[in-house]
Amino acid sequence: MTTAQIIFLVVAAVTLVSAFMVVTTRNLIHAALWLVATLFGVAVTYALLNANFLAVVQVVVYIGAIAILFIFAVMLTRKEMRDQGPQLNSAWWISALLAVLTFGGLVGMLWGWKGMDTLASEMPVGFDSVSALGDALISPNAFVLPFEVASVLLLAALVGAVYVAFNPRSGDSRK
Amino acid sequence: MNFIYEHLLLVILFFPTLAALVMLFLPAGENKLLRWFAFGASLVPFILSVWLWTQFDPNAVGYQFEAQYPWYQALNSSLHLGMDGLSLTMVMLTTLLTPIALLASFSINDRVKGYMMLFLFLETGMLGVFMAVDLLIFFVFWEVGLVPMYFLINQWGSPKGEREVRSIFGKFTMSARNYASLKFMIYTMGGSLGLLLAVQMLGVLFGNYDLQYITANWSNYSKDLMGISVSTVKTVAFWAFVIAFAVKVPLWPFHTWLPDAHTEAPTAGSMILAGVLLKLGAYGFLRLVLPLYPAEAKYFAGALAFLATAAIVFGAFASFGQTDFKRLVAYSSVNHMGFVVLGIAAAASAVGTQDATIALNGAVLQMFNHGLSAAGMFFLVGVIYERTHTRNLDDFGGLFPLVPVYGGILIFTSMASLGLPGLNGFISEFLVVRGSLPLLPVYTAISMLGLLMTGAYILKGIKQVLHGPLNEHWAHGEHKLTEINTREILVMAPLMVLILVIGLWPAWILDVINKAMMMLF
Amino acid sequence: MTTETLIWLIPLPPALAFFLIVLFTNKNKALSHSVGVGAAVLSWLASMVVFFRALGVEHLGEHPFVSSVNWLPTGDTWFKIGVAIDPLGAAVLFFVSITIFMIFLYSVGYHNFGQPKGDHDRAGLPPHGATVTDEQGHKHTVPSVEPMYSRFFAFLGLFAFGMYTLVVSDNLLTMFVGWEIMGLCSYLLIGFWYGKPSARAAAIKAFMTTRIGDVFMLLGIAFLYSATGTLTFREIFTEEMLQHLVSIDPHFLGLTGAGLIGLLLFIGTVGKSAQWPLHVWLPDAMEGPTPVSAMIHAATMVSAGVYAVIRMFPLLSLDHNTMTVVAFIGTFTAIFAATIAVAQNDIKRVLAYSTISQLGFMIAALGIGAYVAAAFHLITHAFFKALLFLGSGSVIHGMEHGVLHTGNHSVDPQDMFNMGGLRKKMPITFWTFLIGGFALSGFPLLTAGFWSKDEILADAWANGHLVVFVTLALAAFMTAFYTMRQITLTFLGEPRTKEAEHAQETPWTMTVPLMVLSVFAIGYGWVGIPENFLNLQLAPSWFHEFVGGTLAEHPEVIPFNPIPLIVSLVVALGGLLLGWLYYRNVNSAKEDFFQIPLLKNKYYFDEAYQVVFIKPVIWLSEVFTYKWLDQGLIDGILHFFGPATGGIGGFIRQYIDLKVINEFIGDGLAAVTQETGRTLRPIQTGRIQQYMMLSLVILAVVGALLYFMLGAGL
Amino acid sequence: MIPLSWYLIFAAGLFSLGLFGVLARRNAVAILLGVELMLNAVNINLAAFWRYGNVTDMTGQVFAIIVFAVAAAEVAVGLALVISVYRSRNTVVADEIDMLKW
Repeated sequence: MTTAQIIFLVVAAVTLVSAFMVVTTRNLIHAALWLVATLFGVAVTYALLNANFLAVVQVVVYIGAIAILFIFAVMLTRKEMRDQGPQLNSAWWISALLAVLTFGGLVGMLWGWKGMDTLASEMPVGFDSVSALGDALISPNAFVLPFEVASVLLLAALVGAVYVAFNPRSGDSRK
Repeated sequence: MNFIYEHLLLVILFFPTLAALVMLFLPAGENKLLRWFAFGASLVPFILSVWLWTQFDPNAVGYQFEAQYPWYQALNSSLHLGMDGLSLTMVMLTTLLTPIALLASFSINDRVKGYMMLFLFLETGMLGVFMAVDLLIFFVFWEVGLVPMYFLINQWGSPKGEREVRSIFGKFTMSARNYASLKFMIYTMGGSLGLLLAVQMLGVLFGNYDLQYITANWSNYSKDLMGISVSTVKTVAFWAFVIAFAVKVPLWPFHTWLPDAHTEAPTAGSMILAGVLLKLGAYGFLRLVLPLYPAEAKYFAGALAFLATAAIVFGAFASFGQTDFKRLVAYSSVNHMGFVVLGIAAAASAVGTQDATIALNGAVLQMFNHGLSAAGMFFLVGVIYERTHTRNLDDFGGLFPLVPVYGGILIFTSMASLGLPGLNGFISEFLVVRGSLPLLPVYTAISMLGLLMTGAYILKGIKQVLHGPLNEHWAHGEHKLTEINTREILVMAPLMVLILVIGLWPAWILDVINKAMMMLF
Repeated sequence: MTTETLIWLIPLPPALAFFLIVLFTNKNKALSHSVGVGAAVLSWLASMVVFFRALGVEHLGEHPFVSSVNWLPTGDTWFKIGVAIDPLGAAVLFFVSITIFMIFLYSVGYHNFGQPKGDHDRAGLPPHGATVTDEQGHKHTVPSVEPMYSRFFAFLGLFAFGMYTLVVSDNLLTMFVGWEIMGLCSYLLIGFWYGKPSARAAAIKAFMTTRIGDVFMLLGIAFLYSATGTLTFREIFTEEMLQHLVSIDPHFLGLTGAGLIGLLLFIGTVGKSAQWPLHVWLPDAMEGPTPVSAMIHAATMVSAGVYAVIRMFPLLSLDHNTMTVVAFIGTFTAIFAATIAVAQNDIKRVLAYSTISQLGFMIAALGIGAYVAAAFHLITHAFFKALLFLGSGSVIHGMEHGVLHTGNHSVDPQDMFNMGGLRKKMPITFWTFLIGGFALSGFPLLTAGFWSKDEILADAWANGHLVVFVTLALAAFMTAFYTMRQITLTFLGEPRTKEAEHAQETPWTMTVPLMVLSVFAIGYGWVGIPENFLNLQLAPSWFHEFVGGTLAEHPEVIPFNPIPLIVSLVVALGGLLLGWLYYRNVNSAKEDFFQIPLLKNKYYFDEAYQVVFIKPVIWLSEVFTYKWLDQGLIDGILHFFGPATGGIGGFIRQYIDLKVINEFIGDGLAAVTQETGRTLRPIQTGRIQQYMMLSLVILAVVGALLYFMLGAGL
Repeated sequence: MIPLSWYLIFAAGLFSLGLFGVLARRNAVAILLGVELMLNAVNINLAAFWRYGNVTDMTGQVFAIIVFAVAAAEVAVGLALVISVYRSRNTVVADEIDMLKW
């Protein structure tokens, strides 16, 4: 067992446990914090995969922005949520069953796939994945258009979010 | 002028419609304007058809003034118009009676615009039937004529009166004019269902609806149709035609719509109904039944003659049994039109002989004559109805001293209707009897009973209205009966002149008819 | 002007007069009668010219005046109408024109021209008299002028037109035209006082009864026309045409074609000439003004019937059976009507039945083949019967004077038992009436009636028709008897009522026609004295020679035989004598032995016809045809269709549309959907997680299915 | 060396946990947390396939970047909705936000 394997297993175990905590913790703040942990785990996984840029973005965007956003949201809606009954609905066992089934199904499908045991090839010498990614994102021959579309989507989502969350009753500033 | 001459039939046919459409834009309240406009407009086709008469060559074979306009090309049906001596006579009658009827309608004050427009539409419908040389067009105009008449009866008919309808399902009452108009409409349409089917069959068979083409080919068509022997098909189609026309004529026992429709229709409506619409049926016999089904017509001539004789005899009896003046006159139409069909039946039994030609001459002339005298009679009934608001013969009595001029005109017209020699009805009845006697002696002899009863009911009418002790109710005060006025005399004048002229010197019209009949059969 | 043109013109003046009066001059009485009488004069003049020109033609029978024009196109040929004057036509024209002229003239006086307007007179009723105040201030009631004076002349004009047309026609059709026009005019004139229900009924009766005959006649004409292709007399009465007619077999009662046609035409005459059994209209026709009665009964209409049969004699004589029928009808009518006449009290009704009886003589004469005798009696009868009618009119007029004078309107001025002694009051009327009456009775040697009646009897005897001979002789006896009864009751003796005392002679316009006609009532007989009368070898009878020339075969002169002469002398004189002897002592109807109910009521023919024909016809019309057949059966069937269609529609709606389509298919589908929806609704919790779960479950199931079912093939 | 299957199974596990969270949590915010987990699981897969495929082809990473953007957008709108619903209905319990039903 190589070091990388051990690291991976540890990170994966931590991540899955954190994820489990995310979906089961009663306290939402805790859940959000557990999410942060999960996201860290994923970031490490990215690093293990030599996707350095993704790992960084994961930390910056997910943990820095999204997770914080969740915590804000939890706090904004908190007063009702505090210790009010079960955090899982009555049909949680169906959900669990479905989750297990999904997992089983996915694994089952993967099982017979011959590419399962592929090993990663060595990174080519002098290959810089970050700059290659940058090239790909803004190259007219590659993904500039989806990239720009994604940015427009993001903008639209922001505007939409502002509009949806805006409270007309307290929004005196509009007048 | 040249354009009019080249499209003379089209102009005559659609001028009334055009005028009616123009009327749409005239102010609705101006009754005087509307009346005169409609009257003037109806004079135009009359003048044109007089011109047509002068231009018509009775010796020429086939249709004259033929004109063909595209209409329904997918079916090979075209607006094909034409004129021979038979249609000419009928067109003349129509264009003559329409202005007269419009003049007679000047006393209508209710929704004058609609009334006049309907009348003009009606004229187009009637003319179309007489001019059509295309089966489908014939049928279209045949049905078109119904609609205005329906509304005229339904809307402008006698406002009073309820009709109790008894049937095996129990009885109920409805307004008399509603009953009459419905009966008229549904009966005629029901009758023409078979006609439509038969026309369509011919259309499918020959791929077009041209009357001349179909006439030339149908009578000796001998292939089986749809697995049914051609003689069966022809027999069924023959009766489909006959029933459609028999309802319109009306032949006994399809006649009961007529007294109701006549009685309830407005005066001018009755005039046109009796004067022209009934002729459509007889015209159908002459134009379609005899040429298309010579063999069947010959075979069933006896049956037709039986119905005609029944119409003559029962029509006369029923007329005699009436207490309603208008109904009496209405039944007289059944009686008179019976002679037309008798002549046609006789002719059918021996097409081409001199007897047949004479019978046909009589039948066609009888159509024309009945148009004149029946229109006159209905108008005269209308005149007195307008003044007294009753048609019950028992309510009159001894009116002659109050209305001597009216009385004179009534007697004159009645005598024409009775078939007094020297007036027009006699000529045609004599010709029919003369033509039918050698061919259908028994039926002709029986129909003489109808001729006898004609006298009885005509005299009954005169007796109850004019003669006898004066009914003082009409002599004084607000009910005082007023004499026929100048307009009404003007309505009667052309009819009376024609009645007398044809009675004394029928050759001018009979010559045209005679030649047409010789060529047609 | 050629004679033919003149013949064409003869009927026109009266027709023009009719139109002129109706259209223009009807307001002016003087102008109207001037037009009317003027037209009669013109026609009379023209007729006279034609008559005398006809006299001048040798063998007029073979070369009559003829002229024709095309009238009706009939296929390739034309039906021609035209005029013709042959000897028979000329002879008839002669008496027709004179009597018409006289009747026109008479009408002026009869309708009180020049008298004031009546106080309460009203169109449609006879004038009731007017009150005038003379210079001394006395009030008198005088006759008033007829309110419809102008109209009367118009009708007379039309009537005359009809008669002239009939006489001058060269064919049956125009003859029929004139015949029917007269029928109309008789209707109008009998119903002239249409305000009286009795007059109205009589008019209709006259028209309808004659129309029965006319209808048969029309059938006969049509038959004849189709059999021969022509209606012109001269073309029909050719040898081959007549043979052709005989050879036709119409399969009817074993008659030949000629026989059937003849019979049909004869039925027309039966109606028109009031022969039994269609005689009923004629007595009732007395409701009309008296000139009308004269016109109808003497000059024109009834004569027309006989004239038609005489015209058709060549055709009729072809079939023995027809001739027998004709002879029987004529003979029977002659005796039958004579018996009724004996019991009538109305002065005009007696004459009416006498007319029927005399017409029976003529018909009987024809039936036994006595062509000339029939024609002769027709003409003499026309003269003396017109005279008698006009005379009776004069009597009535005089009596009306009396009635107006006394003011007692309950007295019937026509009842002979109210008269008596008028001889002194109305001398001209008396003498002329006497002449007429004697002529009717056949007063020997002097009067026209004797010669004509004698000729009929002689013919009957000579041809061996003994039954006819005896019956006619009996009828002649009764004729003389009732004529004398009439004269006695009316003129002789003393006045039986005050009204009769105040009767007055009538004005000249009425008496002049009487005098003129009485001349002919005597003189016309002399033109027909048989050449072998009493075996005296006189000049040949002009009438026999002239009129007999009409026929292709000149009728033979019958040999003289004293028996018919003696018989006719006995019956005429005996009847007159007995009548005078009996009735000079009778002063009221109760004393009259002959007031037998059966005769007085005309053998109850009217009542019988009422029950046998009229009532059933009315029932047939009102109840059977209209109520049962039309309204019941035919409309019943129609009304079956209406509600039946409604019923079918209702059924379809009730049980198919509503139940099957709406409830089962329409509502059913909806219900199923709704129920399914309702059932499935709980799924729609609105809870997004459950939706998702569901979709996942389904995905899982579908995936599993795909996997296990298709997986095998993968 | 780590075989591809490890990453894939790891991602599948993460995805299933996210799915459970989405399906079973009552709190709307918590559901969104579950969605984040699922998105991360997808991203892991994308990155793994990039690494174990042709490294020079950057498609996998680009997709992951775009998923980041979408995730960010989703969270922004989602949370905005949650807040909006919370304001109007005073709850963020998914079961109670059932206006979508018939």
